[in-house]
Amino acid sequence: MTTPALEIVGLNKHFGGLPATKDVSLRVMPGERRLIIGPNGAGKTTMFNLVTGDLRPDSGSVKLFGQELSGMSTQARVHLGLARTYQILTLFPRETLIHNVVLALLGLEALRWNPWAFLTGYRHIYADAQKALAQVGLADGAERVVGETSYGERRRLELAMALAQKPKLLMLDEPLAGLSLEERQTVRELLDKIPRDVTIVMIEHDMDTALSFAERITVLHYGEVIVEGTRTEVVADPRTREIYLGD
Amino acid sequence: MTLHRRKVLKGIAASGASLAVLKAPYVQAQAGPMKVGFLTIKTGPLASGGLQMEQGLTVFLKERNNMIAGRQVELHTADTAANPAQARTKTQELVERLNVSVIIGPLAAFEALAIDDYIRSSQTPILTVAGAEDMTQRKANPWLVRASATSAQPSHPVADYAAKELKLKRVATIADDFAFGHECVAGFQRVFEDNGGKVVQKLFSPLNAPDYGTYIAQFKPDLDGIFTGHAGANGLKFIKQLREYGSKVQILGGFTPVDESLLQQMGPEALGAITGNWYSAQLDFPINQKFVAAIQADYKVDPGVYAAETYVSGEVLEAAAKAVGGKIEDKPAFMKALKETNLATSLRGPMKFDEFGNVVGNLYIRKVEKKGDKYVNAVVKTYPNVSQFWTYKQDEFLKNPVYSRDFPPAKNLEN
Amino acid sequence: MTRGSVIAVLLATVVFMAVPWIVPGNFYINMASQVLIYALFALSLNLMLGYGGMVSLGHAAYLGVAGYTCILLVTAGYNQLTAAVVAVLFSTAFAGVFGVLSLRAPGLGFIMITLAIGQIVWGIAYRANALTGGDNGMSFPARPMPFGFDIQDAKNFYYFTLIVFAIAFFFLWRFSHSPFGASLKGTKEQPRRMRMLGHNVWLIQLLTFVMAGFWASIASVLYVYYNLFLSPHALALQQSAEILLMAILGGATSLTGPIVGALIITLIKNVISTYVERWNSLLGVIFVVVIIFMPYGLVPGCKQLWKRLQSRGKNSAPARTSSEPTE
Amino acid sequence: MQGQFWIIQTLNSVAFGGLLFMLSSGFSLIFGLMRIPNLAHGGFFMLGAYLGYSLLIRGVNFWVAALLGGLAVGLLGVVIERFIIHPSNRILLAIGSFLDAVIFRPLGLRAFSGAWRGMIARFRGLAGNEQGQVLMTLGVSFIVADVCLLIWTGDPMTLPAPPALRRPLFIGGYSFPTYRLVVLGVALVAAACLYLLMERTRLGAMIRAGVDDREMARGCGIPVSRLFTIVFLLGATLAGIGGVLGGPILNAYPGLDTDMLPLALIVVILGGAGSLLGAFVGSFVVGFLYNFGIALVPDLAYFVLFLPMVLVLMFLPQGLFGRVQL
Repeated sequence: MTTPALEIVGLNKHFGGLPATKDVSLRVMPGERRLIIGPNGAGKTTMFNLVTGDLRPDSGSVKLFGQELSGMSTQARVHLGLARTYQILTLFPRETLIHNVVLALLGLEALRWNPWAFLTGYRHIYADAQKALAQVGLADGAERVVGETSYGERRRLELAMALAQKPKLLMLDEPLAGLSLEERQTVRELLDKIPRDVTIVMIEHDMDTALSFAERITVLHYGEVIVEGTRTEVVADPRTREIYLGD
Repeated sequence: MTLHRRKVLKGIAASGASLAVLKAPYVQAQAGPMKVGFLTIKTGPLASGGLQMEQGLTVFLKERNNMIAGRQVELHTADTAANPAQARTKTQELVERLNVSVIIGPLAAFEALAIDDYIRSSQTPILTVAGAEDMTQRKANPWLVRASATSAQPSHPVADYAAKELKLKRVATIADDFAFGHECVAGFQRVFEDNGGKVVQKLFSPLNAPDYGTYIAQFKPDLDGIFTGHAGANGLKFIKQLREYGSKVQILGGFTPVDESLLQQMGPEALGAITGNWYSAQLDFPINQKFVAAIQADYKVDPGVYAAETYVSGEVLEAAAKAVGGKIEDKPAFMKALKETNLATSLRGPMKFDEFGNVVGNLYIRKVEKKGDKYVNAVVKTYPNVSQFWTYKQDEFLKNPVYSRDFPPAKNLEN
Repeated sequence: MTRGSVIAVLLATVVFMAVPWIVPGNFYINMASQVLIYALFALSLNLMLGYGGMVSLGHAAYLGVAGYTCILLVTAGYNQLTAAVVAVLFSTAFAGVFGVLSLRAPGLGFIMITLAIGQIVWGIAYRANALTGGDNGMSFPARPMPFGFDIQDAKNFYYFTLIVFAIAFFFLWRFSHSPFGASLKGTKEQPRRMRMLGHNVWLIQLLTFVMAGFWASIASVLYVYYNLFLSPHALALQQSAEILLMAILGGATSLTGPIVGALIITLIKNVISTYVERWNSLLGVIFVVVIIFMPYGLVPGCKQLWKRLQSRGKNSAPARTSSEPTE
Repeated sequence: MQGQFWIIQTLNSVAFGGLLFMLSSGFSLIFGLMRIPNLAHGGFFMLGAYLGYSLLIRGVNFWVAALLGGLAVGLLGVVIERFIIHPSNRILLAIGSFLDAVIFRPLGLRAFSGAWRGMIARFRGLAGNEQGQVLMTLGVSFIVADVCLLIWTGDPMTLPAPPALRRPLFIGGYSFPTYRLVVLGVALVAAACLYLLMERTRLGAMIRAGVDDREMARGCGIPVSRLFTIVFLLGATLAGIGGVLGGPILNAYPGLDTDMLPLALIVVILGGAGSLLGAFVGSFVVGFLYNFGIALVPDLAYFVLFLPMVLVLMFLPQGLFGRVQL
């Protein structure tokens, strides 16, 4: 049996008295496309934050390709091949598009500690950044400042920053949020092009895209895993209809 | 960068006049007005003393129509803001840009110490009013004279008076926790204990202590007296609060706590306080009566020790300038004349200097009394001819460490 | 580098070199040395402030640690070079501890911890009479002779300071264009994202703190050489605040801003105060006005004004109005 | 002796704590609501003391003087808040045009003047620039201190306490200054009033909402910017009254502002920003720490307050009762 890309066991997190995740367990196999759905406040983003290390769980374990992550800092997890995007855009708005991607690339390079060399001297980083931008269709106008770009472009930049890091596990938090129909189409195609050696866990509300993209689906409700299974299984499950798909 | 340069140039333009002065030949400078620098504090928490210093000097010059030894006086006043680094810059400005021949001031010991090496290297005669002991003792600066007193100089006679005349036995001391306070208390303790008294408590409060209640609560109830070395607002605060707490203990003090500038504010709380000082607005010398009248007329206040300091410094400056025929630009000769100054009469009575440039003169024991509707420091005893070494032998005195928190050691503390 | 900036650098070099020949007399040369020393303080603080968004109110602590160490060692008979090196190293190590403690809290908590630690260092300097001479301060015996070069007189000292400053400025300039500098700026904007990109934000901030401490320590040693005296007043909160104000007044997001700020404040304190008795009010008014109208400091503000001026002249499209320019 | 010491120190601590509460309650509310430490607060306190002095020597009744002094400082606070910290665009434009009219126009810098006007017209003030706002308050504190020095000279001024309260009170053989106990009483009354205001009135509820979450409060239609003004008025008035009340104990002197401000900061950091209870508890904790600290460990007089502050910040960054992460 192969090691799962992501294995979550018995994850708990309370905010004050309120449970945000309750005994969540999850197993995502390498190369899988996993969709996490659930109504607002179901604990989806909290679960992401627990996996990335932004939050510390009260109990439970998270393993990335068999390696226990608990107690590890966020950046250490990233160095193990974890990357994510944010539902609320988290970019560097005063910098250029390419600089945003360069910062992403720097995160994994030892040279990020160099206080002396010229950053612009590292041609290969800029070349890689340019490639990542091209991947999401932002090759033109890479020198624009983020603040001057459209919302759709920023969404794609989020993705480019994560992709540039060549992650093994990519966690996408509502990558389609706030996009027009046309833009959704672009991003969907983009997601389809991501090679299979990248495992993807995605939170998404846009069911059309999400359902067509995902192979397995996990439904969260009030911090608990309610249903898990293949597309058809989950859609067919009455509990899903009840809490999420229904009316 | 262009902005940078423009700013510098503007600075130069502002001082255009002084350019000519700097390049003027030495002889010409002598023919012109006598340039006197004055370091004082005009901003910040210590401004009170600094402004009084300015009042004293202004009255002095006004009395003389701005002429000393037949020459017009050009006074350059600089605000040190009670900051050592700024004091240094201002001293440099006085010497290098404004080309003064002599400096009066600064007020605070740390300012005087900050410019000490510069005074030596630039060989500028300075009439300081700061109290720091070692400036005229173990680390005497040859270019300095002090016409006021060291920090502890007035503490010695108070201790003597308290032990011998008031027959006090057990006294507590309290002072601001900085060098001036330490020295002031140390001098008192030494003489008092050498005369059979005991200092049973020694407290030091931070300079910026907002409240003295906590210190006052620590005083033992059976004290014969409390010696305070607080200065300025702190002295006022302390004495008022001491009485507020119902303590009726005899207050003793160095030359700062019940200064005339604060006395009216203190009111009845200060009555009976015994302090040692080289000055009192009550001194009946004609010079002083004229001085007090002038300050009262111009500023509606009684002169205190800070105003007197600069006035006396002015008198010394005048005497020395006369001795060298007005040629104060000849620094070695002028410095020699300063140190040789021997005045039979001055604002503070007869005075001269010792070999270190520190004053030898009368010290007065003063008692706060009510005279009419005013509180005054009445002189109750005069100790003539007191030097900074008190009655101790100079050599032995100098062999000891300088007065501090820990010297002389307190042997009689009770806890 | 563009041709414009090459010209600017050359021009600045010439101006700085020529200062002793332009200004009349030693007083102004000394003033220029002071400006450089404060500018170095402000630049070092600006590493944290402008690039890293860390506002420190305890920067004067380095004056205490490096300054007193240097004085104590020289007074104890060690040679000048040893004293300077040890002082800077010790003070830099102190910066490490200072940083670890301060970085426990974010934002205003950070400011308050730096303030409190600054006050504690001040308290020690003030209280430890036997070591530091307390309120009366300590004299530094004499300026050193680096490589046999006599820096006693004003002009030579200015050049010495200028050389040190130029080296520091060069390093800081390289820093601002380096990968580390870019990461640091990233942590100011989006610390959370930076973590998610694999950056160790805490370590970046700590190293910056230490680097700032290093340059502040160098400036402190220069300060002692210049004043030949150190007392607790130099460590007081006012001093820390003043350094901070220099950086902010000039413009914390630029490299030249802190220099301009140091120039203006030093001149107001030392030169303008001769002519304007209420110079403290003047300083206050300048702050209020500059910060209302140029909230990101004089240098970025003037640049923006200049851009508008040019674009008006050409009658072209209005200049970009990003209110916080980055450099 | 021992008994005397402990009793008096305890009374001292609570009396001093009461005075600190007058200073720091407003400071804390401003801090909590506007997220900035008002560095001019010490200046407000000092100004209150000076104004009180000027009123008292003109024969005004002490309590009236305290009220008038407080209100005057409060009004100044409003002016500072409206014109300097949160100026509206109209005011900004007016100030900018004024500068333009007196400086740039007369100098004939027409192009410059135009660019300037263009710039200020677009400018949104300091909204959101908290660092800028803090610096503003610092600039204001410079000006207040310097103007006080100009008006009242550098001499320390004593505010006479009400005659009836000047005599020490003898309680069980221990003497204690009556006036301090009265100050404590006033502080307690003020605390009670503030509590009622914050917990029982609509205004208080709005302020609390604003402290908890400004954006949410705005969303709910609470006029947050008017709350800023009100809280500034309240805070400055309390500081002003505190200054007059503190006058007979502390005197009015240049430097009073910088002596008191750090204490207010410490209170707020210990107690937590924006919390009235925090300010209350913090004031008395600081009162005790300060009084007993320097009496029992005089050698640590300079750290006795800053050390706990560092510890609290490191391990309890919200303070004891804080609602706001600093």
